[in-house]
Order: sequence, then C-alpha cells, then structure tokens
Amino acid sequence: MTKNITIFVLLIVFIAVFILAVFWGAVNMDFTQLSDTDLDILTYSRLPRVLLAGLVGASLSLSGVLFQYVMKNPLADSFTTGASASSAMGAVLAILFGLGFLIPVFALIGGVIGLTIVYKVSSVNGKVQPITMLLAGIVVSTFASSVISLMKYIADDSVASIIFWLMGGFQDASMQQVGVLTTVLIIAWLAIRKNYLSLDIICFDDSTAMASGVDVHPLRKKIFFIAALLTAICVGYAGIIGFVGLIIPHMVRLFKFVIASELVPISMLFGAIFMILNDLLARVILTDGQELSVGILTSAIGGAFFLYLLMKRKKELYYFD
Amino acid sequence: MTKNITIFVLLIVFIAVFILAVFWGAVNMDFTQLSDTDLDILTYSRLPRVLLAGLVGASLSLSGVLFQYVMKNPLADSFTTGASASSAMGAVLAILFGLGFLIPVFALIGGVIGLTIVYKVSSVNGKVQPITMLLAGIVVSTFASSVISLMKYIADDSVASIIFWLMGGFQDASMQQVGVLTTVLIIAWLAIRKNYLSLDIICFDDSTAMASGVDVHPLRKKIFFIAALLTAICVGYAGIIGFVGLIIPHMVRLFKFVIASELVPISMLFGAIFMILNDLLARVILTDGQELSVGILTSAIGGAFFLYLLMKRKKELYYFD
Amino acid sequence: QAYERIVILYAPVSEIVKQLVGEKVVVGVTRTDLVFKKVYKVGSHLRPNLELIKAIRPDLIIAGSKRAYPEKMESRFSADFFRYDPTSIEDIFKQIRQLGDLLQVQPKSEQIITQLKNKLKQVQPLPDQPKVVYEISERPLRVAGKPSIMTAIIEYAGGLNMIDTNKKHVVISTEIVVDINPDFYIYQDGPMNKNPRPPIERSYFKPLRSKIILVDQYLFSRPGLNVIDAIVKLNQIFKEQL
Amino acid sequence: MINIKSLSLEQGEFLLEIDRLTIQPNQLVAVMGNNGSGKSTFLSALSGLKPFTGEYLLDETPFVELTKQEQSQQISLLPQHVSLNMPFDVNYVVLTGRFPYVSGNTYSKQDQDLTDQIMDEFDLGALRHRQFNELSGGEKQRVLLARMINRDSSIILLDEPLASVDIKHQYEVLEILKAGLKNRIIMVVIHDIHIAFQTFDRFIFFNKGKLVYDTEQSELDAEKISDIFQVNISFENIKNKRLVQVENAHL
Amino acid sequence: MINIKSLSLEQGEFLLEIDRLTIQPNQLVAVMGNNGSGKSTFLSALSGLKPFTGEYLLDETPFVELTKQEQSQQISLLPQHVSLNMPFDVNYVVLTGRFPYVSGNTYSKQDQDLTDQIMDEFDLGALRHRQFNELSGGEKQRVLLARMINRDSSIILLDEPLASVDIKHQYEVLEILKAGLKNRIIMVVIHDIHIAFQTFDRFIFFNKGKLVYDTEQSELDAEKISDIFQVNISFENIKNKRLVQVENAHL
Ligand SMILES: Nc1ncnc2c1ncn2[C@@H]1O[C@H](COP(=O)(O)OP(=O)(O)OP(=O)(O)O)[C@@H](O)[C@H]1O
Ligand SMILES: Nc1ncnc2c1ncn2[C@@H]1O[C@H](COP(=O)(O)OP(=O)(O)OP(=O)(O)O)[C@@H](O)[C@H]1O
Ligand SMILES: [Mg+2]
Ligand SMILES: [Mg+2]
Repeated sequence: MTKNITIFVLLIVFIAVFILAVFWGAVNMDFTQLSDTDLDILTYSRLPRVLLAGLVGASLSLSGVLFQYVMKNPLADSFTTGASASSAMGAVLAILFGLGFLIPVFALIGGVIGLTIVYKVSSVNGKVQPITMLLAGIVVSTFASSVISLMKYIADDSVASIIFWLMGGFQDASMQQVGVLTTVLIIAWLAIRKNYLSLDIICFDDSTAMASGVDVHPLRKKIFFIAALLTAICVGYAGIIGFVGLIIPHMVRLFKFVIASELVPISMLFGAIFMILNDLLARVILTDGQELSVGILTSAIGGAFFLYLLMKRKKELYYFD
Repeated sequence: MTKNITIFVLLIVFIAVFILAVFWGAVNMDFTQLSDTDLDILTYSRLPRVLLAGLVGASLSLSGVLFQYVMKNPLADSFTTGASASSAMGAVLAILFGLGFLIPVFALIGGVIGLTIVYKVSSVNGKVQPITMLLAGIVVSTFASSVISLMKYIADDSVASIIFWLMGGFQDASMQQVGVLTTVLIIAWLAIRKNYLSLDIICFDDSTAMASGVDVHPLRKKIFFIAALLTAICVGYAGIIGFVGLIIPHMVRLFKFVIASELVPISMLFGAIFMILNDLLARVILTDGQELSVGILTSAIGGAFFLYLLMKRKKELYYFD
Repeated sequence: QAYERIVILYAPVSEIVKQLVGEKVVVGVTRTDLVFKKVYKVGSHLRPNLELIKAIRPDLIIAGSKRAYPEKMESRFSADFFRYDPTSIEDIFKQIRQLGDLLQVQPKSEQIITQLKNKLKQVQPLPDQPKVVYEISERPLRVAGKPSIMTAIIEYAGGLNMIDTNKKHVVISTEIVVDINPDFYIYQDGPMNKNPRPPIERSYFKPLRSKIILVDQYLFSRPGLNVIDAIVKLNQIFKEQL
Repeated sequence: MINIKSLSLEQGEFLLEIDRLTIQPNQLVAVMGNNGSGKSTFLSALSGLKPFTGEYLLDETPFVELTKQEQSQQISLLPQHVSLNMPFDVNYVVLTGRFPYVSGNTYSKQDQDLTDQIMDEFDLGALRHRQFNELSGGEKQRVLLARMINRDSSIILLDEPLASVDIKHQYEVLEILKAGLKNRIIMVVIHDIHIAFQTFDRFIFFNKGKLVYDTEQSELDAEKISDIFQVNISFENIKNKRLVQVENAHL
Repeated sequence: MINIKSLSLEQGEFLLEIDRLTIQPNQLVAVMGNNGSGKSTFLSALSGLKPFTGEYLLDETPFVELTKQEQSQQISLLPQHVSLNMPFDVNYVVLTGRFPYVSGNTYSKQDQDLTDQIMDEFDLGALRHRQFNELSGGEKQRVLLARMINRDSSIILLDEPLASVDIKHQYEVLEILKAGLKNRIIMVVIHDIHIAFQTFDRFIFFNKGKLVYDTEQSELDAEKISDIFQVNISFENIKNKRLVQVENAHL
C-alpha cells in the first residue's frame, strides 16, 4: 500500500516538475502566444532536454540499484564498477579525434570493453565473486580515468571542452536520443522487473540464495550488463553525472523501501524527478545565459540532502554486510 | 621471517630505486664531474623531489591501510573517505584566490573540515559505524568534488591550471616540505605501531573486538584522523595522487601479508618505491623535458599490475566481509 | 550588409569585428567579452547556451578552434560559421582578411592590416637573439611551446623560444629550465596564472640566473589585435635589458 | 529417492567420498559425525552448490542433467550460516521461501496466507514486523526454518537447524518435520545425540570425509557410534523410551 | 565476584531486568532460557558492550568506574556470532587471545607457547595453518573457544559456545572449563539441558527479559524448569547420575 501511495505521489510530483521544467528556462516565453522561435526552442531544445534529463535520472538510478545488488557493497555504483569511467574514456577519445558526433557510439564501445574486462577478471567458470568484481571495477575505473587525464594532457587547447563535457549536461539533447534511451530503459526495466523477487533473494548469502532457487551467477551477469549498458548510454548522451546512481537508492532505502519491487521503481521515479529539477536549476541559476554543469548540482544538492538524512537516521541504518 | 626477508629485500630495492631516481632525469649529468648547474639542479630540484615522492608514497599507502581498517571495506581509501577531495577543495580555493603559496595550509584546513563532518555524521556518542562513515565519506568526497568542479567553472581560464595541479606531481618539492612530511610520517607511524595488534583485532566484528580488550571506537577515531592528516598534507604538497592508497595495501595482502605488523610497514615501503619509480617515469617518459602527471602513471601502472595480480590469484582472494 | 545578426563565441576576435563592422550587427557575445557590453550574453566561452543562441536567431556565428567548439555545434544552427584560430602573426592577418571578405568590408580589413603592419615597424633589431622561456602557469610549471601565439610574439620581438615542442603549452621539468638558463624568463599574470610567485622565490629556481619579466596575460596570450602591442612592448624590453 | 554411487568431492585438502547411499522418502534422516567430518559439504553437494564427481540420481535421473531450476524446485537447503544484507522484516524473509512457486514478480495472496500459517506454527506471529537482522540467534534460526518449510520442496536438507533453538521449539520443529514427512526426504545435520537418537528414523555417520555407518533407528549400535564419536555412548531403555547416556570419566 | 542490583537495559521493545544477582567464583554457571529471553543481552551488558542502568559491581567496584582496559582485562566474552574479515590463520586467531597481556606490539615467545599448548588441548594442532574462514562451523567454534581460554581472564562469558561443536569436543571443552574454574567465574549460555543439568553447578534462568529462577544444581526443580521452558522435563537418577527426560506427547 505505502508503495502504491508513494508511487502515486511521486508521479504527481513528476508531472508537476516536468511542466515546471518545460515552462521555465533561459528564454522567457509567453505561453499564451508562442512565436515561431519559441516553438523552435521548445521542440528542439527544451523539451528533448527535459525528457532526456528525466530518462537519464531514471536510468542512472536503476543502474545504481542494480550495481548495489550485484556487488553487495554500499559504495557500488557506475563509478566504482568502472562503467562510467570506461564509457567516458570512449567519449573523450571521440572528442579528441574531433568526432563529436560519434560520442555516444564511442562511449558505448568504451563501456562494453571496460565491463567485459571487469567481468572476465572477476569470474571463474561463470561464477562471479562480488569482492573481486568490486576491486576489478575500481581498477578499471581508475585506469580509464588516468587515460582520460592523459588525453587532457595531450588535448592541449581542447582540454577545457573535455572537462566541461565530462561534468555532464543535457545541452545536446535531441529527440532521437530521447527515443533511443526510452526504448533501452523500457527494455531494461522489463528485463529487471521479472527478477524483482530474485533480486531480494540475492541479498542473502550465496549458498542460501542458490538453495532458494535463484541461479545467482547468471543473474549477476545479467543485471551487471544491463546496468553497465544503461550507464554507457547515459554517459554518451550526458557526460558523467556521478553520484545519482549511488545516492538515490540509498535515500529510497532510508525511507524504508527495501524490497526490489518497491526500491527499483521508486528509485527510478525519484531519480527522474531529481534529475529534471537539477537540470532546471542548472539552466536558470546563473546570469548571462550561463549554464552550470548538472553534475555539480546533483552532487552538491544530493550530497547535502543525503548527509541530512544520514544524520537524522543514523541510528536506524540498515545492514549492508 | 618472511616478513623480515621481504622488508630487507624491499629496503635494498628502495635504495636502488632511490639512487636510480637521483641519477636519472630530464637533464643528463656526468656524475664523475658535476658542473655547478648540475649541483644546483640536484640540490634544488631533483633530490627534494625524489625524497618527497618517496614520502608521499609511504604516507598515502599508510593512510590507505588505515582507512581500510577503519571502514572494513575494500574500497576505503583517501578518496572514498572524503579526505582527498576535501583537502583538494581547500587547495583549489587557494589557487583560485591566487594564494598559491598557501596551498598546503588550505588543503589541511579543507581536509580537517571535511573529515570532521564525516566523523560527526557517523558517530553517535563516540561510537563510529563503519557503514555510515563510508557513506558519509563518499558524500563529503562527492560534495567537495562538486565544489571543485564549480570552481573550475568559475575559474574559466585557469581551469587547465587547476586540472593539471590536481593530477598531482612533485615539481614543487622543497626540502622544507620533505622535512615537514618526514616528521609527520614518523610521528604517525610511531603512533600506529603501538596499535598493530589492535588493528588486527578490529578485523573481528565489533563485539568480539571490544570483548577482546580493544577500545574499538576511540581507536577508529584515532586512526581515522591520522590517516586523514597524512592525506591532507600529501594533497597539499602533491595534488591528488589517487589509487596508491587503495591499491598498494591490496597488493601487499595478495602476497599474504595480512597481519598489521607486516601489512603496514611493507605497504609503506612498497608505496615509497612505487611512487619514486612512477615519478621517475613521469619525468623521463616524454621527450624535451616534458613531464607527465604522476597521478596518471600511478593509476595506469598500478591498475594494470593489480589487475594482473587479481587474475592470477582470483581463487584465493581474501574475505573482506 | 552580408550579415545582420552575428554571435561571437570567442572574445579575442571581438575587437576585430568591432573595427570591421561596428557594434550594430553583433547581437550576442560570451560573458567575459568586454568589447560589446550591451548585447546578449550567451553564456561562457567554453559552454555557450544553445537555447539562448537559438532565441536570438544569429545568421553568423564566430567561434574558436574546432577542438574547443566541436563541429557538431554547427549543425545545430542554420547560421554560417567562421572559425578564428590563428597561431601566428600571418594567421592573424590572413583571418582578418577572410573576415573582411565574409562580412563584405574588404577595404576596411585591408586598412586594419596596414595599420597593424605599420605598428610592427616600430620593432627594432636586436644585437643578439635572446633565449626566452615563457611561463603560462606556475602550478604545475607550464610553458609555451612552438605553435603558440606567445612564440610568435617572442620571435617577432627578436627572441627565441627555447621550448621546442609542437604543442601549444607543455608541462616542463624545472631541471630543464635551469639547464637552458634562458636570457629572459617571462611569466604572466592573469586568470591562467593567478598571482604567481616570482620565480626567484621558488626553491627549484634558486639557481636561475635569467632576467625576469612579468607580463599581463591578456596582452600576451590572446590572439587578437593586442598581439601587435605585445610584440612592440616585448621588443622594447629586450632592447633595454640586453 | 536419492541414489548415490561413488560420489567424491575435493575441497582444499579435504576429500569427501561416498561409496553407495540410497535415501527413501518418509524417513527422518540424521546426518551425524564429528566436526569437519564433511556433513555440511555433503549437503552442499546434494543441493548442487558444490561440484562433485560420481553418480547422483534423483528418482532415477542424474542430478547434473536437471536444470538449475529443476534442481532447486526439488531440493532445498538450509545452510549452517545464513546472512542477509537488507533490512527485510520477518514476514518477508519467510515469504521468500515461496519463491520457486511464483511465476510473476509478486507473491500471491495465497503465498502470504501460507506464510502467515507457517509463522503461527513457528510462534513467529509476534515477530512478524521485526527486522530479521535484529532478532536473537534462536529467533533467526526459527525464522529460517519457517522459511524452509514454506519452501515445501520434496527434499529438505537442514544443516544444524536446531543449534541455538530453545528446547521447546526444538521439539516443535521436530514435530513439524515429522508431520511433513509424507513422500518427502528430510535430512538433518544434528550434534545432539539425545534428540537425534530419540526422534530420527535413520542415521548416516561421517568420519573424516567417509560415510562410515548407515543404519535404521532400531539397529543403532552403541559401540559403533561410540567409535565414530570417540566418546562412550550407551543406551538404556526406560519406560519404552531409549535413554542415551554419555560416559565421561572426568565430569 | 559479580554483584548486580536492579539492573535494567532497554533494547528496542525488549526490556532486560534483573533485581538482584550475585555470582561467586569457582562455579560453572549456566545461563538458560528460551529464545529471545535476553541471555545474550545479559552477557553483553556484563561485559560492557551495552549500556545499562542500575548497580553492577565487580569485586565491590562499580563496573562503570573501571576503565575500558580494566573492564576488558577482567572480563572476556565469546559472542554468539563472530566474524572476521581478514584471512588470518588459526594460529593467529588463537594467539590474539593473548592481546590484553601484551604491552608492546608483538606477541612474545611465551604467548606463542601458551597458544600452542591450548591449540593442542583443543585438538587444533592440525588446523594451525588453515585459514580461519575456511573451517567448518564446529572447527571455527573450537578455535574461538581456544582463543577465549587463551584470554585467561577471571570472568569468562560464553554465549552458546557448544552449539555446532561435536559431542566429543563438547565434553572436552567442558572439562577444560571445569579444570580452569579455580578463582574464576565462568558463565555459559546453553540450550542443551542434558549437558547443562549434568555438568553445571549453578543455573540462572531468563524468561522474557526477567531473571526468574536462580538455583544450585542440587536444588534444581523440574517443575519450575518445565514452566520456564514450557516443556515437560523430569529427572531420574540412574547409576548416581541425573538423567534428564523431556516428555513430548507427539514424538
Ligand atoms: N538490535 C536489536 N534491536 C532490537 N531488538 C533486539 C536487538 N537484538 C536483540 N533484540 C531483541 O532482544 C531480545 C533478547 O535478545 P537476546 O539476543 O538477548 O536473546 P537470547 O536469550 O540470547 O536468545 P537466543 O537463545 O535466541 O540467543 C529478543 O527479543 C530480540 O529480538
Ligand atoms: N572453503 C574451504 N576450503 C578448504 N577447506 C574447507 C573449506 N570449507 C570447509 N573445509 C574443510 O572441509 C572439511 C569438511 O567441512 P564441513 O563443513 O563439511 O564439516 P562438517 O562435518 O559440516 O563440520 P561441522 O560439524 O563443524 O559443521 C573440514 O575439514 C573443513 O575444514
Ligand atoms: Mg557443518
Ligand atoms: Mg542469544
């Protein structure tokens, strides 16, 4: 029940935030009388942007939840698993080669390579050890980051554009991206939905989980790659927007939604709202038409809020082995 | 025995590496007949640099080991605990204000503020919950990173300078820094040495550890702050050289040194060697006296080596909860 | 006129555009642009605001290098694009000429170029070619390489940039600088190098025997019309101190 | 029916070897032996958690030819130590026992009803909304037992399920197990000889990785057992009940 | 000597209350009661792991006035569940028991000798170089018991130390405990009534957080105990030994 009420409330908030985000922006419009330019801006800039923000928010939150299930570690997210950084490495390579239009493709390739390495290193006969995976992930992540640093070094005068691209943002949003990510997200979600109950069961130790009828290792592999794919696409479209995937699920858990069938959808919805709001703020907070990187805001706002929750609830913190 | 032999071998390697690093550099010298310029370069540039690299390597490794003891998490290091990022935030603030000469001071202040927050958030009546600490640490870390990003944003033109500074390096080494860090490191090490046995005992669950006669929470506080202090000073002197603190202790553990009295000194020695070598490489790998950021190398080389070890030994990986 | 709504995303070119066509046709510039004060600000030069640019419907956008402003941006607007990215004095003349053609004010552009060339005549020959190192930032120590506008300035002023790499700027070993022992060590003050320590106060430069020159970053590292002034000024300094 | 022939399994320096073993349904089977004799390893192997060599048939079908899903539908195991890293409440932990019967992604009303019923049987009604990880040791163990019974599989393997359960509930659990024996194989690792020898129908004894003794209750041989356990055990019949005595010279 | 007056402790909805209790050395004390009755909570409070209100004296000194170090030098506790997240070997785990006696930062030769001796007593010689986390459940428990004995403190609190230990070693452990009773308080949580009523000297029973019954072995009252455990327990004397019987109608 609480689940349904929460989802309902979040849906209403989502709609309200969505409308707010479409109506408000760097360019003021008279919505009773839209000029051609206004319409242009709405269709080609603002609408895809708001939609993409929502989708990326939901996708990153979903991937964060999934990584935490796979790794059994509270610090697991797209960064610690190497997904973000290796995708970003691909993207930066594209920027460096002046192939800006291929950023998403490069990001995807980078992400897939990085995660295949993580998976190969941490699996023995198809069995995945969360601890090894965690370590392999952080190594791949750091390795990819160092390659990015190296590229910044080499980049000379495009260093600034690499940096700002990496900080993340939805400026480049297009309806085509919205279409792709919607499709991927829906497929991913449907694939995960089937496993809600299994996700709960892999919170037990491996023996118990397997003896309960969950084929733990193939499941880990599956959700690992789904989460990785989502991350790679998000990075390709919007740069590295860290922290969302890590923190949103923890917040939702602090509100006592701990069962996958509650945690997953609520995290996604909450993530979408959070991201749209942050992007809105990023668009309007500065003067002179400047935009802030959305990654900065997500970290700062999300961080402050989470710290507050942690303090308020520090006595009732859940176990995470 | 193996411990003493290993330390002995590492000491010899250390001396060899040290000599190599002093003899080799961007400027070729004839050591049988040193010119005045050569002597100048040795005294004012090369020697302090090699020494500082060694000290920072040892300090970061020590702080990494300590953080892993406090947090009981394989991913704990100066980054996940917020120590690096909050110190770096202080440092970047100094750069932004044009107070370059105050970087170490600002780094220290930033670090102390960040870690006090982490500690306050995660302690109830003097008791520290590793899980809350871990989460608080990653939040403070991300928050500080986002402030750094914001400063990069504001900095606009000096962004490259901030970035390159953050990537870490020992260019600016001076004998005064060497003196300070030597003192701090020796004090820290002596303070930790006393607790070798306690460190092992806090690897048990808290009840067992306390019932074994270790006053767990004050000990956690103590080693947390020592590790943080070390990190802050290293960041102030050399920027963020990530990954060393995380990976060196894991490598040493993979060689089966798991008892604090072995793990701590061997990690420090190994860290010093590793860092001197990386700095040497950073100085000589490029042509024309160009330098690479040492942080890039530590991540790349350390990462590759650790991945190799993980693969070779994945079956015998130790438990970490 | 050829273009009526110009947006300039790269501030060093602003002065040139202003001299070519005046202020009226420029409708948007970046935040830090001090030449055009009363037009739309369309964000920072590194991250222009696409929505705003769209809203002011430019017909020409002048941007910097392809690396800083990826080609992808061009396809998002129906406007024409002009890239201003000179690395030498000749480049500057060439691009002023191109801009003149594009904006259909050829006589004006030729006039500007002639003016500049006249000013360059103030440069006097030096008895020796001084060895120079140009510091872009102190932390880490980054100096200007060959393809940079600073090298162009130094060489026009009669000096020789001792840093011989094909990158605009490089992080350099402190040892190398001491070893080169240049006649002039130029360091800049400005956003890229805020409040730098005088080299003499840095411990690694204790042995450095060079003459130290402090210059303004805006004058020396922006590839705009200011470059000519920088050349003349540097030449004077060389002359006086040699 | 379980049918085993020359099964063997290596684990570090430890070797588990079973020459021949058949287990029929309708019997409560005790798996006994000293620490480290291989009881847990044996149950893990039976439930497919550890790879083995040799023949292991489930109702004539080789176990390894079953899909993972079929395996887990037939066999359920309660390991010696269970950990959970989410703050699930007791009700949900027991409910997850129904997992193999759910086709969709939620538990049905019927699953919840069964769960309620089983929680009542195990005296867990009052703990229903408590967090599993905040229970006492014995309470946890009972929750996990309830979860196992909720699994309702045809082969149930329990690894020291009664350790840290209080006497009252030990007997209640045993009753529940006995009541559910019909057409079922239930194998229980147990160290408590009093309870074992009084309540179980069949016994298999391990010693250093070998199955050394396999017997019905009626034929329990005190000497053999004493040999295996390395303590002096004797039986005495009082009021139709077999009383087990352990001689210990020093106590 | 332990002296307790109106001690109370809250833990969630659970309340532990002890009116008055005195424990003298030289007795093996069994702490008994059903699951969730507060046995573990009681031992935690005694060893200073959980804050309580009321009076608790150790040899006349209020416990809270002792420094942590003094507390831990006198009292040692083996919790119900122990976990270790480093791959220490058995030898080192047992050795760490000597921690309170070490002033420097290494264990001395003498510590190692004592450890060797105790490992032999506990039959752990062969496991010496095995990793603690790779042992069987009972082996682990014995290692931890050896570690406790190595602690050699004057008050020893053991929370279900015999769970999952095999019979042979259960008796051996009890012998070791009895042998070391001199001037020592040893309190053991135990569910096994057979072993408890045969071997222990004194019994304290908890029920729903209250200390409800406190008795010497000789005065054990089967009726009272039956009441507490909610099962029918009777004693019978055979060959000078008290045999404990549990009536269970259905088994
Ligand atoms: N962390 C906790 N939060 C809330 N309640 C708790 C917590 N730990 C234990 N309890 C409750 O306190 C009561 C006493 O627990 P305790 O562990 O002392 O029981 P016990 O007598 O040792 O039981 P067992 O025989 O099962 O070990 C139980 O009802 C238990 O559910
Ligand atoms: N991961 C492991 N690696 C190596 N050896 C192991 C591992 N796990 C168990 N063993 C060894 O295998 C043997 C059998 O262990 P098992 O857990 O089956 O014993 P058990 O009969 O269940 O004992 P207990 O009564 O103590 O539970 C033991 O000697 C144990 O030390
Ligand atoms: Mg076992
Ligand atoms: Mg208990």
